[in-house]
Amino acid sequence: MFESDPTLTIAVVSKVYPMRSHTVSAEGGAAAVIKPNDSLEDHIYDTISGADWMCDQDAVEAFVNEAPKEMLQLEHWGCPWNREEDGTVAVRPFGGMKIQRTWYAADKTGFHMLHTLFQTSLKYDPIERFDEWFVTRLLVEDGRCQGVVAVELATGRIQPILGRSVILSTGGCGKIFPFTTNANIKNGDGMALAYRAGVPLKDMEFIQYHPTGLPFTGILITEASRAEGGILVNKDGYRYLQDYDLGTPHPKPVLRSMELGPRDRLSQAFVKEQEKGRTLEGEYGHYVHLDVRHLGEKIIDSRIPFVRELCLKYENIDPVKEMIPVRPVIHYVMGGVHTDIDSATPLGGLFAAGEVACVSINGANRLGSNSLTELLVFGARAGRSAAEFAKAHQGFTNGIESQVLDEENRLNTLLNSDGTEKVADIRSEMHETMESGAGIYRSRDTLEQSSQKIRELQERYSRVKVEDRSMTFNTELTSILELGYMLDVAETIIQSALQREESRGSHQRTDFPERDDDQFLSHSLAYREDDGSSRVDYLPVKITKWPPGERVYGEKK
Amino acid sequence: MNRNAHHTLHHPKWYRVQKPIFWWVKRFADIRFIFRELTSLAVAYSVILLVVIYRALLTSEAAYTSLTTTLREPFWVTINVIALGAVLYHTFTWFNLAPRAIVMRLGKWRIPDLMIAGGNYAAWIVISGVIYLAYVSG
Amino acid sequence: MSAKKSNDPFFWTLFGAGGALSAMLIPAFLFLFGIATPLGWVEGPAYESVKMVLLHPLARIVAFFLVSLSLFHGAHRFRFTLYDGLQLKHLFQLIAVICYGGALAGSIVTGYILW
Amino acid sequence: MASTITIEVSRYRPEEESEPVFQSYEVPLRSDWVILDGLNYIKNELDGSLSFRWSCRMGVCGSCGMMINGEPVLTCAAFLESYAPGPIRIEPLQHFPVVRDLVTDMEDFMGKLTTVKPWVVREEEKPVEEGEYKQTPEQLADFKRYSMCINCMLCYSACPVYGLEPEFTGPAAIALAQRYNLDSRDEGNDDRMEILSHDEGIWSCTLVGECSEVCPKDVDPAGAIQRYKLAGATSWWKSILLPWQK
Ligand SMILES: Cc1cc2nc3c(=O)[nH]c(=O)nc-3n(C[C@H](O)[C@H](O)[C@H](O)COP(=O)(O)OP(=O)(O)OC[C@H]3O[C@@H](n4cnc5c(N)ncnc54)[C@H](O)[C@@H]3O)c2cc1C
Ligand code: SF4
Ligand code: F3S
Ligand code: FES
Repeated sequence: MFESDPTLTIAVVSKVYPMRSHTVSAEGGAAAVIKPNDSLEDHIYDTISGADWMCDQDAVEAFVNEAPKEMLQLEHWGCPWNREEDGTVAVRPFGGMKIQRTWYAADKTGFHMLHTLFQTSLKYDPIERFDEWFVTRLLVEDGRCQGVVAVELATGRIQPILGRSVILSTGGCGKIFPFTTNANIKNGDGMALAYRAGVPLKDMEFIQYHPTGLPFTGILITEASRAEGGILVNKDGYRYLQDYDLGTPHPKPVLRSMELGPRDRLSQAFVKEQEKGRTLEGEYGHYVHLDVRHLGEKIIDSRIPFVRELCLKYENIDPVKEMIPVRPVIHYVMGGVHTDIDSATPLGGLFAAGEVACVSINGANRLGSNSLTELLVFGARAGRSAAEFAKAHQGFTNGIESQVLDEENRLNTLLNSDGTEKVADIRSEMHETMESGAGIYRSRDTLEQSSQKIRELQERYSRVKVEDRSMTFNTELTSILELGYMLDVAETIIQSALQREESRGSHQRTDFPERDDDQFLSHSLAYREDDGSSRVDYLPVKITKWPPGERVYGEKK
Repeated sequence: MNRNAHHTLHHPKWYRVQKPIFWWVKRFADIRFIFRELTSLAVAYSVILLVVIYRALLTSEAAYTSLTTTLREPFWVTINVIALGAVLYHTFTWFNLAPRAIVMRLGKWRIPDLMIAGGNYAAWIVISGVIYLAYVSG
Repeated sequence: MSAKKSNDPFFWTLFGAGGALSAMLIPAFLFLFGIATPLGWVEGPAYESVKMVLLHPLARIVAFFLVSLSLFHGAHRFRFTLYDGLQLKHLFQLIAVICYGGALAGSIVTGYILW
Repeated sequence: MASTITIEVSRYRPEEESEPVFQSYEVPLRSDWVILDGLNYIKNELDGSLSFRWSCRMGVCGSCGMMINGEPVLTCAAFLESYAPGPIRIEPLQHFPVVRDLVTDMEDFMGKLTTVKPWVVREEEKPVEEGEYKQTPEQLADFKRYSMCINCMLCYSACPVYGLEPEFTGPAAIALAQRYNLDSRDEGNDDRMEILSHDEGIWSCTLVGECSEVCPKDVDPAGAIQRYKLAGATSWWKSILLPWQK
């Protein structure tokens, strides 16, 4: 993401080797306007309405305008995009998008994007990598962020990595929930780091459920399977989405209709179906069926081969012959570290981009295939802003050393403490309470219960048990630190959700079922209080040209 | 490369294992590999036999007849059976691997690997047949 | 890494050509001369006719290439078998000289016998 | 959860041991559990001090490769059941230095990856404003297979040549070089040939073929290397026979 200026050096710190990052799992594709039948205006409108008007429209405009350029840049770097016969880049339809504009590399888009980017980065000498270094703290002095403290996993060495500006791109926090498509590394680290440094987290109540995850593992069955013509049926074989204002069934997929409606609406429809007793029940809870059999082996193998591979290898099902059991799973967090349109956080020298950040373009519900593009556009913006900041601020302040010592002490104390609470227990109780309290549908009651539970878990966390005292690749230490991050982020989710007394996009309150633009067309900002709780503030949403309207899908559009 | 982590490169604490000399007896796949490599000896033996036949042929009829008599001894027949087994194994592995290296096209169409291997086998059968007929019909 | 220009492409080409040629021709030859005839499954042709066929100039050329390339094939493979199977990499120059030298010598002798 | 299965895990704690030892654990044998689920069960319930890498649990991040009963395998893609009744022996990927328990040192591989120049090399960069480089589906198909590598390094563990000769560039890195060579947008063929056509490059490979056997993504590094050798030999002969060309 960093086009280089020879006077700069860049350190890339990651707790896993960069090509293991979770972007590698993204399947479906990345949206950007490139075809003559498409227009920037349309992409902007789809994004804004998809977000239920919760996004900042200036940010969306910037995003859509710059998307094609960044995607082409990746093409020039070698990303193996699927092609049309004439050699131009091919696009496919995607949920919530009116026009086909999603670039794809089979159903391993994120994998190819990440590997292309990583391999290209090897070319640039000024990029120094700190692979498998785990960041535990931001160094803030003199009102600006001047680096991080990190543990080198292989040796246990604790060391500051100084930088005149710092970009967070640590991804989401799906692991706070039990069923998630997210990888083991998505624990909201960056969000918690910023939050602890006084930076607010924005719109944390908006968590996206993806309607089609495999029950036990949460492995994602990409939206592309529906874009290619897969259908969702309940236990009676009935395409139930037609009962929820999402259009009427057609044999061929219709954009912005039925199975290609937005994710929040599809996941909500699932819960309603379950309440009506029309879902199937298995060992891991309720599910419905995704049927792609009618597409035939050939289409399945050429357009969504990875879906077949995943079903066969990880679930023992062949989608050519059988229906795939699916249920909604936690997929993406729309909220994140509060940044402006140039990816800058309120804290000087600290920038954020990617899923960890909230600019915001995703509002109350992200459209599929906007996230990968967001990484490119705002990653580039963050890079430029950070470079400028670094040039304007020379040198480091003195207080940093004592902070580093502080952090070293904290970690060493933790490593040698004699606690009693098992990490796995606290974690699974957190999972439970988050799902029951802050799931697809929420209410004051459930949220308040969860809020209490999280407090209790916070307290128990301070007595966590450490079995592994080794300095060498201590993965227990990292999971403890990650659990701490997750508990902080969980708190912000619950408090933000509690305060937003309306229903919008992915945030659905049973006690406040209507959208309330008068009171809540604003972003929530969760600040950390000294006692560990969150204080929630609001910031009006930026509306430029597109006044809030009703979200309609199906024929009515 | 991760220049900052040089101190971890070849860290003294990391545990390393040296492959034992007879590493290949532990896994069937490895034994199979070593056997494939050893077919090279059978190939060399076979062509040496061919040269020996040539020499006898060029020396005199008596030399040739005495060679054919020697070849009838059980010892040599056994050797040749073993060699033939090895050479056949060589032939099969060779044909199966050939398409890996060679990509052939007809216009836009890439010839599938199986067909390339199949083509090899077909040619092999034809050539062997011709040799056989030439030999039998004298 | 020492980016020494390798002469492996040369030996690999000989190895490949020998491998293909021997895979095609040797099984039939070995079966007929080494097994079928000695066991009396087929009647070997008379001395004169063998001579006629095998001494045909074309046959001699084929035979020469078959022998020489196969020897190089064998030498190349055997050399790596010694490296890998017995971990004799430290003797690599000696082994290479012996293997390829043997193949070269064999080829010369063959040429001498054939013509 | 009626039955269980025994897992014997290789433990190496450099602060305490000078060489690895095996430790046995009993884990539930469930039909939908993969080996990785078994390891996580151990870590969460039985022994928090066991170290291993994993992330995606869907066979795409490449971090969970280990030796299972002597074979290199992605542990998130291997069902416990297929090893019943056990015991299952789990060791770190062979041919790499062991850092701790099931964690190996990857720096050698990462270094090799960089040496093969895995990026698009062009004499002249076309400005982004001029749009994409055209590439037909057939041209894409030419290299697609070699672009599927997840850097799991199972192939290095399976390749005896790499085990004997750590200098060998190895299967995945060469396949990656080939991925860019065959990309119609790339012009770095000659550069990479220069880098790889030495003794430790393609010529070390004796076509054992095990790399392709164990590859979970069907990349076929053995084939990539073979094709590379053919190209290498051709260009070598060209430079001998037609030295004036170049
Ligand atoms: C299964 C799945 C499919 C998806 N499909 C699509 C799709 O088709 N289209 C789309 O647009 N979006 C998709 N998404 C969403 C999209 O992939 C993610 O939002 C995006 O990849 C996030 O990228 P990122 O760079 O922000 O974070 P990541 O790729 O997760 O990278 C985070 C990085 O931060 C590092 N890190 C984290 N914490 C620390 C720490 N404490 N110290 C050091 N390093 C740290 C990690 O090591 C990692 O390298 C999908 C998501 C999932 C889960
Ligand atoms: S080539 Fe296959 S086995 Fe080797 S690293 Fe790549 S994916 Fe893994
Ligand atoms: S296993 Fe090794 S020797 Fe070659 S074919 Fe594969 S790299
Ligand atoms: S955990 Fe990612 S490949 Fe197995």
